[in-house]
Amino acid sequence: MTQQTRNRLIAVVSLLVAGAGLALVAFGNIGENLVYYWRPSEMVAQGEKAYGPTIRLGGQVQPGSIQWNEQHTTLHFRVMDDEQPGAAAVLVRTTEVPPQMFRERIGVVVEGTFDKSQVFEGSRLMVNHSNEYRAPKTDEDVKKMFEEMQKQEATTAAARTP
Amino acid sequence: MSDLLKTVLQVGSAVAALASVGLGVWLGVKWAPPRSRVNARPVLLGMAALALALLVLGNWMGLVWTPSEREMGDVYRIIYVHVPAMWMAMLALVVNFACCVGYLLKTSWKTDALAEATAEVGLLFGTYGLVLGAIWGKPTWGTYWDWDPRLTAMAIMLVTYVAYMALRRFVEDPEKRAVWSSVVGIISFVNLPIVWFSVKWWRSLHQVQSTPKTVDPDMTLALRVNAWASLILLTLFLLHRYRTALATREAEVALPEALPTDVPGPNRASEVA
Amino acid sequence: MITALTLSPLLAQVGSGRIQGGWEYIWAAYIIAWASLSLYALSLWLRRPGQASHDSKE
Amino acid sequence: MRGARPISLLKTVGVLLAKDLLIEWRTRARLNALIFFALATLLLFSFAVGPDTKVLARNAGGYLWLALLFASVLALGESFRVEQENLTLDGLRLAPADARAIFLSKAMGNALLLMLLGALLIPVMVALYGVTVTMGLGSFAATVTLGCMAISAPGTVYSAIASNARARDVLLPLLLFPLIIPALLAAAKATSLVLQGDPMNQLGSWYGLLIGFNLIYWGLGFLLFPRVIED
Repeated sequence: MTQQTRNRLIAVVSLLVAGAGLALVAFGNIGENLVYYWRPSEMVAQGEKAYGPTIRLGGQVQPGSIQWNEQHTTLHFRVMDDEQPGAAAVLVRTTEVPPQMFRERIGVVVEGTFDKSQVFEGSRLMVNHSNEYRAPKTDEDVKKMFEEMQKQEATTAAARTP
Repeated sequence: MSDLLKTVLQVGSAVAALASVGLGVWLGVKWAPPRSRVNARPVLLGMAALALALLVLGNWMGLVWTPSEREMGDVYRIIYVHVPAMWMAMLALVVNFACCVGYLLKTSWKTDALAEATAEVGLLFGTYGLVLGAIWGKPTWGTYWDWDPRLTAMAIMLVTYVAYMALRRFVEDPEKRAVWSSVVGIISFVNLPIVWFSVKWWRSLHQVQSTPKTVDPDMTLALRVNAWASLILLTLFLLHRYRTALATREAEVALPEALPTDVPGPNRASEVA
Repeated sequence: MITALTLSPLLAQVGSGRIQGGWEYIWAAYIIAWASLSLYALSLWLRRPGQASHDSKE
Repeated sequence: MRGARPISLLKTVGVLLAKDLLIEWRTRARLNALIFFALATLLLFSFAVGPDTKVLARNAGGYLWLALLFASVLALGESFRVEQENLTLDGLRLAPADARAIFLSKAMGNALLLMLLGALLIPVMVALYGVTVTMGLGSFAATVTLGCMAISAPGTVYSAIASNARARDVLLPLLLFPLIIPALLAAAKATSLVLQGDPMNQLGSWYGLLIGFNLIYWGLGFLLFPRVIED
């Protein structure tokens, strides 16, 4: 083996080592565990160990679980793993005003703390958007929807301003 | 807008952009050396006009012509500037990586100049793309910034390329600068695949990449027109920056007192000319 | 920007799941994009291979 | 290298590493200064944060790694300055020592130095910040080893570059800090988990991340370093 082939071999091997590193970061199941947010089932499964530290909880908003108290601007809702019946869900309480996209079934990430009372105190509420971009059904629908909303806005605003 | 017109728009903008890239490469070879005899002015002005026209058209389509989105309402229109910017940044940095590897394999001032150009232009697109993303994040996610994997990786990558540009400023000897910045460029590039795939590998706030399947056809068309316009702009920027870098290099190598004495200056100069 | 007046209609719609308005964000984004591109183009023009250094050599 | 029978790479690394460690041992004053600097950094954090021991204990991992990072900039900068003062780097290259052997020995030397520093800082941190250690010494050792190696591999490449450039004291942190943020983050998180317990079994994943970064940086550094110090 000449010096040059040996050098090339060493170069290839070191590249492979670097590639292996990247592959490990990519596919080493790191993402499974070292997560940006916990799903409700994962958090609940931790039991008492999840009480206390600030964590992010991510999932979907359970349909029919949104309770919005306008006077105290407190929001209660349940975050569930997925749409399957019987999926784990956690009750979240927050005084944050949610982003406008907040609705049933939307993906959310809540930052906050969990404790014995099994209520997740959210200090920050973020909404996740999917990679789908769709136009509303028809333009007419949108117009009607907007008009209705504006009417509603006007009445609520009028009611609130003394 | 009729289907025929849409097809024309789609194909036309793509052809215009790809032809511009071709023209840009050709100009890069013929016109970029500063003393070249090629009069590039008409071609350049034509490309600039085309880019501007496509950009205005694309922005008009994005702001006016396309319908609002089901959930995001009008705010989603930021996609037409955010996404092309990020694509162009990635593209420029990939070219930068190729140049860095190329320079280490075969020394050439042209590769070095192109590496300098791509890093700077990539940084430009990446930075304003990141700012646009943050602006988009406020109404949709409810926050300008969060340390999710995508955003974090992107921010880190941009800072590494800022460091790359700083390194280029701090080293006077052009040969050492070229070699070292190639090394740094290669190491910095490790972040790029991580940025791109972070949304697939890890849970994040940022959604995964959209495909034409997940985006309505009209929106896809508008996005494409914007992207092709950005591609022409990218080509123009790279071309000009490359020309500047090459001229600087030439001036540096032509002045022997600017160099350490042990570097063979003359044959370098002849290689460039 | 977010005063009680603008906030109250917002509060009424919690759960609507649709963003309304927000044109200020869009304008900001488009202006920043155009400004970055044109400022960079300007800087490229200012840095163009200089006539000054070129002439001095010839 | 040309013609001469190639000396085994590992052997060269061993010789060079022994040389570097010997220099380090003989100039203990510098080592002491480094240790003192890192300790002072730890102390400064506790002053900056104030007397709130809870905050200190919670962020202890982060502070430890910041102190190590700042110290590493000094150590890395020194590691090539030593060679430059007496032009030994040129001598080594003429020896002929494989440039890759120089990289391995320097990176290992720096990693060892940082690990030593880490070993000294940890008891001080435990005492100073009043943290309780939930997990064993083994996890501590693994964290410090992986983290220091992740700093030292790119650090060695970049300090070789920076030591020859203008404004080298600015350039090294500028190049190094952004690059090793992920490694630093992983190391700091892992340390926090070692200190406070690991409720979600994340430690292994942080180690995985650190190992991945180590492989990338050591591989690339090994590959590219010869081009950095060539003339």
